[in-house]
Amino acid sequence: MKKLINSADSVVADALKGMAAAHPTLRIRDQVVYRADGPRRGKVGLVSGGGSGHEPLHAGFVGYGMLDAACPGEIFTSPVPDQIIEATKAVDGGAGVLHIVKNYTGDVLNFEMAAELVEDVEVASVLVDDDVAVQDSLYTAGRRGTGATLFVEKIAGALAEEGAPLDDVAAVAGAVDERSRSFGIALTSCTTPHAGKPTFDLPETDVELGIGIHGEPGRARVPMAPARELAATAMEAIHGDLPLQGDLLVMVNGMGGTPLMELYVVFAEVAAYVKGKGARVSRSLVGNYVTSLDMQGFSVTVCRLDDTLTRLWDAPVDTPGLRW
Amino acid sequence: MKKLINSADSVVADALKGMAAAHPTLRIRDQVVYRADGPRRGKVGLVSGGGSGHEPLHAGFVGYGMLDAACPGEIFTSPVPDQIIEATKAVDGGAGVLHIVKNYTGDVLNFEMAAELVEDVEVASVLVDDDVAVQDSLYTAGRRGTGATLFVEKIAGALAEEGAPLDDVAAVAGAVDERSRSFGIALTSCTTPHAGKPTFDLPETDVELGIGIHGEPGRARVPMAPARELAATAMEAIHGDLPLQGDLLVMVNGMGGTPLMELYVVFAEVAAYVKGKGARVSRSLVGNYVTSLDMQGFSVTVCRLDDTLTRLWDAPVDTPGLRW
Amino acid sequence: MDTDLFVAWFEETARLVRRDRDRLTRLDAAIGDADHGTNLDRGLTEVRKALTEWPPESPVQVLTSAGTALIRRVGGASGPLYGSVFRQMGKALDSPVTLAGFSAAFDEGVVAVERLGKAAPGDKTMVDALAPASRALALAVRDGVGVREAFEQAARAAAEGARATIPMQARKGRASYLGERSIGHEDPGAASSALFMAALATVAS
Amino acid sequence: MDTDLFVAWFEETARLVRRDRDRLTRLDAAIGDADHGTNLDRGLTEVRKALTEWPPESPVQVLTSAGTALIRRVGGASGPLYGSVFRQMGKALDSPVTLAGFSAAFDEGVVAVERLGKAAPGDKTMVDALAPASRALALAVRDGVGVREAFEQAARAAAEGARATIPMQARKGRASYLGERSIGHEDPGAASSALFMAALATVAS
Ligand SMILES: Nc1ncnc2c1ncn2[C@@H]1O[C@H](COP(=O)(O)OP(=O)(O)O)[C@@H](O)[C@H]1O
Ligand SMILES: Nc1ncnc2c1ncn2[C@@H]1O[C@H](COP(=O)(O)OP(=O)(O)O)[C@@H](O)[C@H]1O
Ligand SMILES: [Mg+2]
Ligand SMILES: [Mg+2]
Ligand SMILES: [Mg+2]
Ligand SMILES: [Mg+2]
Repeated sequence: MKKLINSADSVVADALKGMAAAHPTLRIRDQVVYRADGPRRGKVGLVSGGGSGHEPLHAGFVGYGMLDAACPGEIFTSPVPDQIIEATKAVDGGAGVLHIVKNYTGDVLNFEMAAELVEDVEVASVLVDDDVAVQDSLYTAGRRGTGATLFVEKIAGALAEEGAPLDDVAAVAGAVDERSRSFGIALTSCTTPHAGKPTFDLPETDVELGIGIHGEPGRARVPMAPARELAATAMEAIHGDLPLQGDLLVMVNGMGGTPLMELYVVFAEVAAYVKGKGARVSRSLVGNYVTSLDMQGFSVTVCRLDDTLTRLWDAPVDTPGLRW
Repeated sequence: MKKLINSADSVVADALKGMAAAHPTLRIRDQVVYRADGPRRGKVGLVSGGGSGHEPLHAGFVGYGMLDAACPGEIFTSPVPDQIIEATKAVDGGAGVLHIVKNYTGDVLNFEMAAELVEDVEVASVLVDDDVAVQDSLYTAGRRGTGATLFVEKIAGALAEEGAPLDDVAAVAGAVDERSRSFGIALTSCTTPHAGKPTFDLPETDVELGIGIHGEPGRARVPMAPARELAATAMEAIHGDLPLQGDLLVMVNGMGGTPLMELYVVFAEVAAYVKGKGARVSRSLVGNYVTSLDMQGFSVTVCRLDDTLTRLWDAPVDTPGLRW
Repeated sequence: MDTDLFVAWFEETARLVRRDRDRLTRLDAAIGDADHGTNLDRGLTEVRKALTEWPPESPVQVLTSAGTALIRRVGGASGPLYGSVFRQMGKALDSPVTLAGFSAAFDEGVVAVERLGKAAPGDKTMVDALAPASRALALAVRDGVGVREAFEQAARAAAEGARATIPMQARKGRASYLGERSIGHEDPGAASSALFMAALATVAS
Repeated sequence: MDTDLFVAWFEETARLVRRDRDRLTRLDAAIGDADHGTNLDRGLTEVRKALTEWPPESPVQVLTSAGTALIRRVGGASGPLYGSVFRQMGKALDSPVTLAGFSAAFDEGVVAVERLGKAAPGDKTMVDALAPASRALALAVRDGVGVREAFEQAARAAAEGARATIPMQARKGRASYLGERSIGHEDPGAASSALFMAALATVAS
């Protein structure tokens, strides 16, 4: 394993130093990333966070029209309550704070603890759980939060920027999650700096279906196939859970080690699939947004838009990772 | 080798289909990518191009404030004159067209042939050659064009958008090239879809210094080192050629397979180095912009800004790969 | 059982976790995200620091301080869970500390984890090592065995409990995403729980 | 030498390049960017298509059509360079085609490449195979040997020229970036030039 790091122990801190140096719009203190111009009085604050290794998620989405603060944990490790408490207090502009939490046991527990411990700030939470690879049953920790997190952060962020109250911001965040589904496929494992070797072995001939974003192995291993078939596999899993219809927001997301060219190849197939079902790709995003270190592979996230969600998606955003 | 493609032969065409589906602001015809709203009367047209495999360069930089057309060749293969001729004719708004050409024998020859064959359009050319790893001597094909291409396209594009004449647009493009230097380091080789295996073997213990963006091996192989040392190696090569002083535009660019987190780690070191030399990082860019398929590694590009260049860099841009 | 014993418990655990860090991470790589060893090692380093910087004056203070340090530094699922074990145990512990008191307080800690993690024995989590350890302590109290012997029985029960997670299919935490593919691997949290109990047996002897 | 011979020349070259495509790409991987075999194979497929769709009526038409197809489809450095060889050769070729005429026109093609690529023998490029081939043809004309023998000598000279690039340090094209590390590898363009000449020898026999 070769990585552009100084040491496995300092990688998160070092990367945050780089972010601070690169983005004057951010302020970074005690492993929390803030908008330099926040908090804004009367605006609902948005706080998210989770393990590092998914860049640009979440810290890259701090800025106008999206998050007010992000709490990056160690690699693939949920942040600790201290970070979340600090962030929540700091971004409160008097209108309360929304926690956007990906559904992982660790994230849920740490955000819950923090929410309980914050005093004087009204806190609401939305749980993102869009990954159809995981059954939401008594036999699992519930669906994982993956690509839809970006949609939730963007759309809730836009509504908060308009001055909507906490309840409404939380409601739209929940609606986006309910209307969104994801599925991911890995061509390779990722390698965490501490482990120093791939989390799982995946032969040249196979891919993992239904992976998460932490290098967890997927639900099944199948032979490698052309992009068309892999895209269809992902889309069938999504369509089987939430039928594709109407106007869709579609993201083809790289897992970190896959070049953009291949993501466009996949997007072409995804778009053709959507068309085949009589639905429409109304908005789209192609790139590395919710990653898993250096993993090669992709995920697709689909959200059924309505007029409000489309308007909020289109609203201006100005963050290191998303800007228009 | 596993890649998200349908076949090695169709990968460029398939990726362009995906781009067309994802970006309604682009129009793609005969393997040329155009702004859907072009040409604009009286505006100098900007055409660039080169082998594919460097995404988002060049096609991802077509749009307001940057390129009017991009001619993607096959993987790592310069486009053919037909593409360039078509593009040049199509984007001419009566004010002439600037060809932005990376200094590679193939790119130079094909653009020259095209320029000779286009009739009725005034064509100027700028050659980008920023890579300090290559000596510009009788014994080489001259310095390669790498990261500075993005700077040239952005800044010349901004001036063209202001309505400047062809001579001025060509002059500013040349000035950006002259004031820019790059150096790249690879942790792994890339794998082209046709070859199906890594272009070069690089053991776990070593890195290649002074690589290009086509999987060409570098000038030397040295032991792997912490990010701080690798960044210093790149910066010394640049500083030795063009002393760092004043306000700098600095890009830490990923080669395609390196996660953003690591690029930020490198950027922190680069910023510290610049500071140590008494210069200032005035503008910056961190991400995968001028890539080499799935290669892991990075390059640094530095441009000495002046007030005009800073203004043009800051001017609005709206392309799939760069937007503000 | 005095303050020193409780401090020694965490110091010995820190030593064992440092020693077995890579093994725990490897276990987590197989069915999770390859960070459990690193997480816990970071947390126990913080526990030692906290216990050195603010020397505790009672067993309760050791437990509260350690639990808080774990919550503040581990992150992930195991941080809040282990933190809760010891904070809750600290809340429930009477002084002076007897084996019976220890056993009862420890059980409250385990119940806190079960409640927080909504996990029951058989779900392939740390509960599968902690619950048997707690039961072993209770039995030892009932049977009137000595502290050393009691802790050794608890350590054995935890180790067996950890091993028993191998054939289980995970129903909680990250491993549950794997469905049937989680079968055949030891749960990393159960393995680290066994280290906590092994450390206890060591310092009591 | 008639139109059919020229057509056969390109068809045989296409066959050899297809056969050796991966070898050429491997040579390019060592000191370039691993696309030469693919580039040339794509170009020669286009040449065959052009020659089939618009059947040429003279050797000059074959050369012009082939050269144009190469320029239109190969890309990279080798596209314009090979395209220029044959387009320039076509311009210079008198009819009916004699060996002397062929040799003179071919040499003009080689000179065109040297001019376009600013390359001289010893720079480790296709010129190192093409120039010796051209010289061999000229000598054969001077010595009055037959067509078949002349082409065989040219093919041998090209193959030797290609092999002779191995110890050279590249001064042109992508391989020049490698400096001394380019030494010890055969130039892919010289290797493909040797295939063009080998094809010529085959179709003349
Ligand atoms: N709901 C739960 N209840 C009890 N223990 C759990 C639960 N979820 C996870 N665990 C324990 O936590 C361990 C994983 O810890 P760790 O790897 O540090 O956190 P994460 O899963 O967030 O990466 C698992 O092996 C399991 O023993
Ligand atoms: N300046 C030049 N003059 C003559 N031949 C050249 C020159 N530059 C490159 N070549 C030839 O082109 C070959 C490479 O062709 P190819 O791989 O198709 O193009 P590219 O280098 O653009 O990828 C080299 O092996 C060399 O023989
Ligand atoms: Mg974790
Ligand atoms: Mg090439
Ligand atoms: Mg874990
Ligand atoms: Mg090549």
